[in-house]
Amino acid sequence: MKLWAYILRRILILIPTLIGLTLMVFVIIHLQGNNLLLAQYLNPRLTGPAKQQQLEALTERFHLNDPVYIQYFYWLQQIITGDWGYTNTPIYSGSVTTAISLFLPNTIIIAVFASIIIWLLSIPLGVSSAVNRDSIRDHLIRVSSFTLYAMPIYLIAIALIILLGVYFHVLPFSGPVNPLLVSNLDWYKNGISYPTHILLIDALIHGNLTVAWDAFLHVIMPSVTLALGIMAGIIRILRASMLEVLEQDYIRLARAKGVPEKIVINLHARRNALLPVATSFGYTVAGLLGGAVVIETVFNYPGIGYWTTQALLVNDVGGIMSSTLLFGLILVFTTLILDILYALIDPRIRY
Amino acid sequence: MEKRMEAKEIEGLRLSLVIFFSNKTAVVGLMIFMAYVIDALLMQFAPSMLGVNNPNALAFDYSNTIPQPPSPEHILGTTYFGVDLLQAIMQAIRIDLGYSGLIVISGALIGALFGIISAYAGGWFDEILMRITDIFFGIPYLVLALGVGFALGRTIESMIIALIIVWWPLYERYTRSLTLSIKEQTFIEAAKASGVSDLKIMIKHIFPNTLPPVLVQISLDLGVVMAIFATLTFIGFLPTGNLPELGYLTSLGLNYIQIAPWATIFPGLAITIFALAVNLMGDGLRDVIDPRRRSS
Amino acid sequence: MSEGPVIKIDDLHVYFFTRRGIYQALRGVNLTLNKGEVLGLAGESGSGKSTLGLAIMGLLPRNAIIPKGSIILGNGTDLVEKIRGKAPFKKDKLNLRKNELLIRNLNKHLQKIRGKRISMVFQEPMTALNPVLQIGYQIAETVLYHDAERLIRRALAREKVTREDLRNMIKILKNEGERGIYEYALKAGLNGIEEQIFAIWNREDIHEAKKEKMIIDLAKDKLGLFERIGLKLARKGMLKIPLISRLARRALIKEGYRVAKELLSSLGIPQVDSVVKMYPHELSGGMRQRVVIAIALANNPDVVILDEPTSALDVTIQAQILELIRNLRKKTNAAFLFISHDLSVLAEVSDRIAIMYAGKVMEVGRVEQIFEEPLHPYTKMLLDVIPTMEKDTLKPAKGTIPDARYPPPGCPFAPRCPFAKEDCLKFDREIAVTKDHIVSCILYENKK
Amino acid sequence: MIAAFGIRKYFNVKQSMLSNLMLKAVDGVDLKIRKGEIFGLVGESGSGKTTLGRILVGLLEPTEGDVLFDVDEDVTSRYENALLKGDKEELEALSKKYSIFKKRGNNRKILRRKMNIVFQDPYSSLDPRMRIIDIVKEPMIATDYLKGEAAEKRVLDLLEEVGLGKSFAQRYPHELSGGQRQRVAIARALATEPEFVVLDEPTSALDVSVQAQILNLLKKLKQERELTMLLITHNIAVVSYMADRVGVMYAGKLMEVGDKIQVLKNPKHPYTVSLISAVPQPKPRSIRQRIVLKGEPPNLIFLPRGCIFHPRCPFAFEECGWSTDEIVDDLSYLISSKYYESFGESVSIRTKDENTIIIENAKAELISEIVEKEKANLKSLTAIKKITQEVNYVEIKIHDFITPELYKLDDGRKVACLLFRAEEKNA
Repeated sequence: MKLWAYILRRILILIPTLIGLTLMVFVIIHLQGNNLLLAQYLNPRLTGPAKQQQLEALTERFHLNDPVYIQYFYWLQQIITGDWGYTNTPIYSGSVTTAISLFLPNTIIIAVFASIIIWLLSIPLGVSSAVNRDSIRDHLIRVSSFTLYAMPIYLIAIALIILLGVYFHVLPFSGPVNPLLVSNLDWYKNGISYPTHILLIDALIHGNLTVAWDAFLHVIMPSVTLALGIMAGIIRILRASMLEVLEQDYIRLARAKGVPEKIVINLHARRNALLPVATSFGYTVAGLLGGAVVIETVFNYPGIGYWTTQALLVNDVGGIMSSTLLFGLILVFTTLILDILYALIDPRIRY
Repeated sequence: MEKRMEAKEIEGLRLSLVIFFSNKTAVVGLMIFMAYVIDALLMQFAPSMLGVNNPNALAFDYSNTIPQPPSPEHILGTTYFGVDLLQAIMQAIRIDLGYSGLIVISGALIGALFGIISAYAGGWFDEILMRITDIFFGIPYLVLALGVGFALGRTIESMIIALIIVWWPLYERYTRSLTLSIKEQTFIEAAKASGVSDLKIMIKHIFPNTLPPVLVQISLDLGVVMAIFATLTFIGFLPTGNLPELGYLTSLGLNYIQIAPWATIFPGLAITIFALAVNLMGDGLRDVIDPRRRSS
Repeated sequence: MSEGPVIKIDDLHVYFFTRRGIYQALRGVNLTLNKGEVLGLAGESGSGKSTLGLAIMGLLPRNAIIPKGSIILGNGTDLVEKIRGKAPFKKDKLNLRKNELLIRNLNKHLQKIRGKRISMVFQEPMTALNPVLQIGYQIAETVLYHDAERLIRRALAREKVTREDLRNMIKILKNEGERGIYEYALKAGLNGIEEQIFAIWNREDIHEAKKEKMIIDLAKDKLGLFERIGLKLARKGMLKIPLISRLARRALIKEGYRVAKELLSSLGIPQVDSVVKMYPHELSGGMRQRVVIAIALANNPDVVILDEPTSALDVTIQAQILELIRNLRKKTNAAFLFISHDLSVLAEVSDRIAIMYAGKVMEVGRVEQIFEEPLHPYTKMLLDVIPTMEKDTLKPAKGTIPDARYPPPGCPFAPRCPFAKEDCLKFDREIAVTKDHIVSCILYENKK
Repeated sequence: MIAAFGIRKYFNVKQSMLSNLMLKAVDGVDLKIRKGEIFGLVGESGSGKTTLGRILVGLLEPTEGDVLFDVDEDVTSRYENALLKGDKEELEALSKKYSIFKKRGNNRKILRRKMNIVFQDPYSSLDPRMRIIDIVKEPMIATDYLKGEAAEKRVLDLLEEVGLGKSFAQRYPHELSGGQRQRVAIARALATEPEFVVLDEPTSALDVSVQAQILNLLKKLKQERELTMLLITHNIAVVSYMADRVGVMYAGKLMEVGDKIQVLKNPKHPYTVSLISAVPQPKPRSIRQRIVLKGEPPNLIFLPRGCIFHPRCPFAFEECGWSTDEIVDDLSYLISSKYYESFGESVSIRTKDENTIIIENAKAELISEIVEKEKANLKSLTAIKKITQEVNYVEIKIHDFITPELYKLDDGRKVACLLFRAEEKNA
């Protein structure tokens, strides 16, 4: 199959998935009648008659008196045009889209740092664990990856906080930055930095290296925690697939050719062993996003996840529903991109 | 030749046991797992034997609410509101293990049912199920559980339902792929040629052959689901009150992490050790069903 | 034909340790492979024939031990010296981890020999090639890791050669034959060009005029900038330094692709220019097997082990591969060890045949001897069970091959043998009935 | 006994969402197997023999065509006549009565009793989680043939009969060797006293000595029970030992059908000839005509037109189905390689339409001369009908082609090759 045909097919498959995704969120909203939908679009700042007026307007706009499937299309239209309703949480109150633009960058920066750590560490660890099967090193890697895989991610966070934060005081573990450093800056207000909303980058833009360094230190613990939680799974898959690949005929042939063992491992075996890891990219991204919810809560890091849990605590529909939808969309599109990249790497996928 | 048959090699069940017990870490895992199960059973049927009156509620001691370090009186110390940690953890194991067992097994049953049917029947049914599970895989499960649970109302029942809804697609995919590979084997065709009906083939041939790997998966997932369960209560999904639950216990201790780290460490360890144990056990079980391991 | 042995196997034992017991795969194998011959190795599954091939290559799994015996190459190297009798035991159990290190050590030791002096073709062409690497690369690296010099030489010679040189060489080729080219190339400092000329000249599918044009075009085929830098680095021995070595290796691999094209077209593969850039899944089984054979021949080895090279192929494709092997035998001076369960296949290609059963060699002889005057009852049975139109019934021996964990004493075939005597349980010798016909059966003890 | 008419089986190959291609596994096969005979179906992998076997026991439904079971000459000839006349009612009526695909409910169970199949791989054809006794019992229970103790007693008898002994009943498949498993599979296939058994490569996973044991067992069973068998195999030696009649398949079509001795000793179809000559013989240094076929079997999605074997056929001639593309390939090889000297670089060649090729900057005389010279080597050139010189190009017209059918020869065999078209007319 031609590559473009594969990509086209992959995009076409996306359509039912997207419909299903939105449908599911819509069904969730409707499980309790129209209340949740109304609550999501009701501006929390309104009171009295203005609120009543908006309620009526919303009933009109979403055709709430019509059959449910019609309501879905009006709701979908609303979502597509970018109007996601309102949120009212202790950390932010206002339109969902603004909330996302403020919180998403922070989640992205943690996820990116975590991904870098994952890719730098998990491949060599997984490979060397498989190659030195049953050695002390293998046992160590296996048991620690088992443990990390088994632990709920918030416990990894707490363990790191106790170890690095409480006992050794080497790293900060709460919030995005030391509040004292940013209290007087004109580009940082109410916990939000400008223009990109990513403190680390904004600080660099404004040339404030002290703040940038501090922001960087604050990112380390959350991203390391996230990385540790997800790495464990990757190491396990990689080790298993590496062990399987090492038994394959083509590895035997590579050895029979007299190719040095280092090349056999690092080229012949590793490239094949990484394929199942690449297929599980989707899970990795899902893990990153799901983990971010917990991590940001534990570290009080103002990302989408933190916002979600804050929304949960005050029963804010807008926050919960929008983040469910948002995470879904992010995941669906990243898997799409990763699948296409994967097709570029593996010659067999295109048949 | 007959003689060789008499001097019979280790076969079947005995071989399985030999393989499992030759994996030391798996045996340790099994022992820990059994300890948790026994604790949960005792707590369910004879809580008084463990010195607990009401296994469903934490026994607060308002006389000294600040967490105390481990002492002969409180072997693992106490946590906020003066709860004895050892007792609380023993209570919590019943709740966590019971509910995660319920979630995993129901998820597995639903998933296996759909998985077998969709892979065996193929066609549009399969296609639709594939798309449906795609959607479930399209949202991080923690977030989905949050969303579903929230919409159903923040109670423990809705949390369980939410987790089952999140969990069955995993089993659907897994049994589907297992069934597809079993379907390739010619004994299925042989059964068809012998006149066995499709329903019977699914029940008599496919289901028993998917069972062992699914059981292994269940044992591995017990730990994962317990972790998610604890995570959800930890981030405050449930208005917990005095529910003895490991995630809740950790969050109770978290406020005192600087002065009383044990209040966080012990409940955390209780989860970690369990999850590690089922993983080790599952790994050993996987060796047992792995034909390559069997023959080596 | 026989100019002395290239491989001499002496009393070779190979055991595998498993949970279910110790499998005695080879129990005292004696065999010689002579220069330039095709030795057919026949046997049913469980006879140890594949283990023998793998033992020669040193490609043993981690639970294998070699308690005694030797495999000696023509120049006197003992291939199994590094692991013979060295298996690490803990009480009665083999320490797998330590044994694996031992085998890894053996691998390292044999790395320079494998693919260079001995090479192997496996049964399953569908799985023997790495699915994510290009065909050309998989051939090229075989040359690269054994004879990087050759690649450098080739590229530099082409860089230096002029049209005038090539015209002269064609003239020499026509008048004096291949000999003259070597001398010319040596004199002009162009060695490395001659094999490229021969590769074109010996092709059968194109006309002489086209060949001449292609040869002269070699002078046009100059190196790119990066290749030139890469080669320079490679020549200075910079293949060990990271990053720099990449550049050098890339240049060498590129030259290796040319070698691959030459090899493949000599094995009858059309459109090699596109084939070298393909991935294995784009080729059919027969094509892949040719690629694997090309890999095996890339460094002009002394010994090629063919482990059931045609068993996974269809009859018409099998015929093509057998034809290819027959031709190769004439063209190269390598010795072939052809392992197969199919006696008829061996009859087509072998000079001599060895029959194995339960880890031992039952009979060795020239191919006519084995087929026309088989001696061992097992060989006779094997010939009797080949189904044909003329036969009314087939006469297989009763029972099955003995359990490799509890092999019977003496002759392993005795429990199934219609001529078995009591002494068979004690008999364990090889008898040379004639100089080149050896059988291990008590029936011939007094007949030699 | 069993008769298949015009069987076609196409599989969908998902290429992309936009185009759906068909893999033609079986492409128009007629086959009759007589009562009590062993019919050997030979072919290489991908020839469709296994698919055909599965259709004959009703495991697969054909895309087109029908299989009638338990019929005699009379019925088949009625069906054939109806086919010729296009008598839909008659076809419908016969099909309703005899077709294996139209049986429902109890009739289906009875049909299932009467036919069964033995598979190639004895390792995957027995459910690893069932005991031997349950495996062999299964067809009896499923078709209500026997139940309870009677069934169990029959299992024990069957195990004795296939040479295993009663002690095997309680074992699991993994405790058995390959040969023993295949015996179990045979016992299962015979459990309901079937009349027709398909043997799909029954011995190709086994060693030669075990193969001999199984073949002997099958021969014995056939004689004792008057079984009708379809033996599917790629191993011509096995067919030559076992079969009474032989059919040779290539790329989904039957190439030659006839008595075993005729087909194997004196093959007519060029494919059969080369196939048999490719089989290695256990006679070293025997001098025989060896035809090594070039190339590989065709892609089953894009089959060659005309006779599907023509691209590899050593005897192909003008009407075999050559396409302009094939001729262009060969001509451009001649022009750019073999006769490079005479042409130089400026000649270009292309297909104009289905019957026309155009060569620019060349002389017609030279081309005709070369074509004459090379015809013997490059069979595609035989299809060139006319070479004409136009102003600045050469136009080549090619012959029309004929698709061969199975032509009946004097000795009763059928051959799908144009070389034997005339013989049929005489016959």
